[in-house]
Amino acid sequence: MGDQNSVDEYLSAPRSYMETLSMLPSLLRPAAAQADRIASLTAYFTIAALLVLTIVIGLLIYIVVRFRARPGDAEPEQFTGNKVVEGFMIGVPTLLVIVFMYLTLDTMADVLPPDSGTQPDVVITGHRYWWEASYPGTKAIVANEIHLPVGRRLLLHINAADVIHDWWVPALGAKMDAIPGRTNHLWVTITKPGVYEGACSEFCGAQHAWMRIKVVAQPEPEFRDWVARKAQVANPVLSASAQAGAAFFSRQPCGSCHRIRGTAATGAVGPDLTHFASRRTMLAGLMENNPDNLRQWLTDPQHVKPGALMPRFIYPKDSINVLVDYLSSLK
Amino acid sequence: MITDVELPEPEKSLPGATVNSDQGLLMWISSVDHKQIGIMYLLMALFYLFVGGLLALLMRVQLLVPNNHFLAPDAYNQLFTMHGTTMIFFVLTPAILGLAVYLVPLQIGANEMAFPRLNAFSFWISLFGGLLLYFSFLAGGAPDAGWFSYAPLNQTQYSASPGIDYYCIGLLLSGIGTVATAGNLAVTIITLRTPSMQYKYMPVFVWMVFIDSFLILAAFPSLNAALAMLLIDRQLDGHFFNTDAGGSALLWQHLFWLFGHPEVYIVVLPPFGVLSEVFQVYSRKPIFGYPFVVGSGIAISLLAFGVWVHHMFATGMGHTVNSFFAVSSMLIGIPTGVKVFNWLGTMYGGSIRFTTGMLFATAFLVEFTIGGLSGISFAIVPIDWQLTDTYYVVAHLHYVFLGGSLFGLFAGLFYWFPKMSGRMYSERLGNWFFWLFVIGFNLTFFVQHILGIIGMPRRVYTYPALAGYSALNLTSSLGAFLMGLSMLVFLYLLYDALKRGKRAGDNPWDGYTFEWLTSSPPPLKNFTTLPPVYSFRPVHDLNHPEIGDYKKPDEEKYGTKDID
Amino acid sequence: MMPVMHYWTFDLASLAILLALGLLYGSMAGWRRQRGAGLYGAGLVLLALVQFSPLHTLALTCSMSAHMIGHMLLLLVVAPLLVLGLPRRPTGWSATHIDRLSAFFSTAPWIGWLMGLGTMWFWHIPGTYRASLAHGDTGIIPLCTLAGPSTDWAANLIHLVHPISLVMAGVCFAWPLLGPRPSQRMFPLTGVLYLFTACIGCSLLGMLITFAPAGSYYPYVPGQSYYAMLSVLPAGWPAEPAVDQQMAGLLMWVPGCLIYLTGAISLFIHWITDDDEAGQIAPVH
Amino acid sequence: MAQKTLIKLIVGSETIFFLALLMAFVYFSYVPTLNPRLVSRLDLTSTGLFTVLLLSSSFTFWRAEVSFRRGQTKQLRLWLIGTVVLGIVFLFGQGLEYRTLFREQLTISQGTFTTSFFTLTGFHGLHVLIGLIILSIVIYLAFLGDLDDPDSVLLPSVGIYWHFVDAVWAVVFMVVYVLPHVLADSTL
Repeated sequence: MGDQNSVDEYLSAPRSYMETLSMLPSLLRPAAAQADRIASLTAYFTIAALLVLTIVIGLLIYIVVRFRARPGDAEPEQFTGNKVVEGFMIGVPTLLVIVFMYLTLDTMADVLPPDSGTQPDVVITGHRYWWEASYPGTKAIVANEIHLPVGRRLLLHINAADVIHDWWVPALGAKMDAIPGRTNHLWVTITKPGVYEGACSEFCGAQHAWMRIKVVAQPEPEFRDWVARKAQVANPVLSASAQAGAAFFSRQPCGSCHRIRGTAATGAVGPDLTHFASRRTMLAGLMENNPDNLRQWLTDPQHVKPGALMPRFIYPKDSINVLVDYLSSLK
Repeated sequence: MITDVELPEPEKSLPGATVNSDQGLLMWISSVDHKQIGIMYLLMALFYLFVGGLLALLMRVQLLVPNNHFLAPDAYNQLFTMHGTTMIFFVLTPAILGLAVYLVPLQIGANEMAFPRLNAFSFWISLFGGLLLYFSFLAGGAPDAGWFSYAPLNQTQYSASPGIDYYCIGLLLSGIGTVATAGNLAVTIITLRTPSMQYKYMPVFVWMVFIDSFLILAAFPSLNAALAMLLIDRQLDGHFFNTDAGGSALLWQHLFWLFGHPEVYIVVLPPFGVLSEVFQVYSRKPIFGYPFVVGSGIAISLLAFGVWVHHMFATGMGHTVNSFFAVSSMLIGIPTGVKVFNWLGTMYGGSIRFTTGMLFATAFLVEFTIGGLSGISFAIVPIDWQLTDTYYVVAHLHYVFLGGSLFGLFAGLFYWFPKMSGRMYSERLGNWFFWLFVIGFNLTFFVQHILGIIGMPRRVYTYPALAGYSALNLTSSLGAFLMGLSMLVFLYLLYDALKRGKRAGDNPWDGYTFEWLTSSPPPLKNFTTLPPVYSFRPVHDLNHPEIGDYKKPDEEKYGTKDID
Repeated sequence: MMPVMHYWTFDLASLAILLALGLLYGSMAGWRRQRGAGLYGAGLVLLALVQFSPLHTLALTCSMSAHMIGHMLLLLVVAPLLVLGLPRRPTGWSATHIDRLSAFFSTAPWIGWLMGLGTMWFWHIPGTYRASLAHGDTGIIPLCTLAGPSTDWAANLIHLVHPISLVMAGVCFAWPLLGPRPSQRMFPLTGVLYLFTACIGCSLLGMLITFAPAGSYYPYVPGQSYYAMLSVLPAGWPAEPAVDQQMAGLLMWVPGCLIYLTGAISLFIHWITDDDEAGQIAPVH
Repeated sequence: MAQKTLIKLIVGSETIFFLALLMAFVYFSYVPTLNPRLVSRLDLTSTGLFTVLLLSSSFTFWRAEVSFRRGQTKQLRLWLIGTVVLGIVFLFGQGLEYRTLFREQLTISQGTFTTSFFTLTGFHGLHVLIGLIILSIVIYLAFLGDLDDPDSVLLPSVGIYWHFVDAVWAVVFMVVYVLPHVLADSTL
């Protein structure tokens, strides 16, 4: 359980307010080579922009103070232009534009080179309203909490299952639209282990707000370990009540939308539940993954996350309890 | 001295001349007079401004604290969609058309628009388009896919309520009205200028409206085509944008932004013209670099059609496409920057009177510069990749639409208020309104830049309690309430001015253009005689013959004299 | 200097065109140097560069973007320069022709517009486009080059017609705007519209090329290295066919449009600051 | 004067509208590969015939304008009626074509090709219909004798619109009916 511990430790360590701020999903806290490049370009741009803004405001203040109308003012001198000023007026912005054109083209080429055509490391699919990640070459399929290895250049393929979504983890660099009918790609070289927040940032419907992303970046061995475990089928030791839950799950239509590898449930509409209990949050970041929340969700999904695709099934309380026990044991 | 020339009578009598003020409301409803229609356009814009503002306040209440349950998600989604659609199509567009329809005939020395009935038709169809759009609230749900309604979310299988159908029809109707008014304005400017007014003597505002008309004529068809296709998709089961049946999600984006980006300039160019008038008159100096101001307007409008792809940098179109559009988008920064410095140059060396109109114009310079600069960050593709579709965009577009367009419109509204109503407004109330509005505006939107940078996507009905999110959103909401409050002051100001304002003379600001020659408010027939035009500020020539641009050769009128 | 810069080709046909244009100017100007001769000369130099420089070889053998740059230079830069540089006081025989042409284009400027746009579109029909390139089966650029003999009569004709037609079309396009008879020129604001609509027409073509299926416009023979040129190209050149085609389309779409736009703006600025019109200064009493 | 300018502006605006529809059609039919199966269902010959008729209505209208300028009322009416008849025949032809396609289950919801085909040709047909209505009014006025002022801009203004509608069809016909065959035949 090495990875779980290291991430948990990271999350629960005491932190000062400033450190909490540093955990914000901000483009100014890059944790990947690509994000780094963008952050420094952003810094250059901000400096230039602030400079221009200062000049404009400075001039404006000077003019406002100096040329305020005073009683008895005659008509001021009626000049209409000045070739030197006009030359500067066009020249200086043009110069700035040329500099930033160069920087833009340079950074673009670094951040997002074309798809190399090799097998992607991760395939990410946006669904309403959750993220699916599969790891080609392995059988691992996970939802919303996506683990990635640190220190190597990864190729991400980004798809959508229904409408347009957008993959955005600010600390890892560029965002990329997930568009139905086409495959986009991203390159990511994560430099620091940690947990990085992100969110869908193309409006995709009712629950666009709760389509958050958690990327857990781990050192390569831990990551390998994790993938290996996620690739296995669920084979938990079940308590009696959990066994009843499993039976209930297979009797009900759950399996037509959800998949639990190793059982008869093979649906691909909703999130894969094979290792459901190992996720820290549920419903794409909406709430902590614990039995109470799960019970609430199963009782009335449309109350917990209105607009989500999970229909409300009217089940007796007992059945929901055993279902919760079953799902909670799917580590 | 300059001698007046008789203004030729129109061949046929002015339509609507038989309706008189005794007929009350009927006089307005049946009117084909450009001034009345202009005012109705402005009132429509004001009405929808309050409606759209109310929607925004509801949204800000929902975002006051994290994980709020004040509004259900689908309600919130309808609100922001309606807010955006309303503000762009039913506030800014009618407001600029209203000002243009009111002022263009006055400024070019005409007594009417070229097609007065068409003018009335355009106004009413726009108004009904808006009402139809709002009817969707009663008909099963307002549109909920955002003001640009991306495919395939706009398809029936993802948005089953009839809201988007109403969106299509409402925008098509008002779009027809907008195109017709644009054509009308262009023809008016081409054919009805007082005989001695050459193009190069047109006031900058008229120039901007002229350019704007062509921009509208060229940009709206693309939206209309997209909306027609969307209606066919939704009503006749077509497959233009239905990705499940082979349609293209990107086709919608191309068509929409081919309209959508020029639309930004459509609603910002006439305010540029307004500001050029306001800066001149309140600084008591002619505009600095007239050819540059007008020329950069033309440049902006032509460039407008070559940059729309920058709204799509994150759709994965590849470097070749992205690079070219990055470059063309950055180029727009040049003519825009030129304008800002032209206005500074106009103020420089002047004798500036800080009326409420001038205060808005001055604040505009700062706000619009911020909006323009944050706009450039979207032309820089890698920064766009981080910041597009976040609150940074929300901040940017509000600095452009509000800080740019609306501030300009407010400046114009205060500048021309005495002309339109015949009354002076209270400068004290005007000052209150200005400061409350400006502070509220900056509180609301400046912090949203930061929210975007720290990872908050736009169009979320709620957000997790991450560090910083709560405080910044709270600030933003408080700012919004302050703006709401200031709008009440504005209402009171209008009431106060109409009720108690002292009579305005014909030319209270010592204005430069023809509208200040006629009485305040102007009579049904604007002018009977007009002086000939020898420069771009004929009334200044008339009132200040000792300065007299008319005596100068062109190179001095336009500041293009070579420096020795 | 990059080795590719050594790939200059001189062909007799282009040389003849240049010579003819030069002689034409001489005879029109009465063998005197008139105002604008510099512009005319610049046009000729640029034309020579397009026809002789490595750009030409690249364009014919491996790069669609280079081809596109050539098109744009000929149509939108060389031709307007030639028109602008025409002598203001043409001699005998040419004066009447210039007058006639000016009168013609002032009554029917749309013909100039159609010529400009039509020719541009014509050369981008995949079939005609391919015909204007080098031919893989013969292995040489089919022109009466100094480097080798011609083998294909029809191909030669196309190679002759291609640049001439572009320059001619550009001249027709520019004439209503910049013709040598200022009084016969189009009203500048109409000129802005003329250029804007042309820009839309050009953008459409650019878009089509950009988004056309990769390969529609890429008939270069892969791996065929004329004059062993491929070996001296910098790494990454020529770009992948798909990228190259996109780049060519975008060159026409964006910078192409910017040329029209620059024209429109300078037309406007010149007009507004031009003192030629009568009645601008009021009679001072 | 003003009317003609307005019509020109509206026609310019409409051009962009049709360009948008045309680009959509081109996108769905030519990218990534032409779909010859569907294009081959279109009847090039009969549509070509109707195209010739529509385009000749531009000629008849031009004759009507000439008669109008010369004050030949009778010819004016005849040429105008001729124009309307040609327009109606064209619409009839379009109706026939639609009926054939519908019988083959090629409806607007069959696929992206049909969606964009029917939208493009349908909007053009709508413009023809609007033109016919306007022309009918003009004929009515002609018979009332209201078209006797040779300086009136009514007829030239309607003419701009009618020629525009024909020009649009010429382009649509080339892109939808002719070009696919040319491309399919070429070795490309």
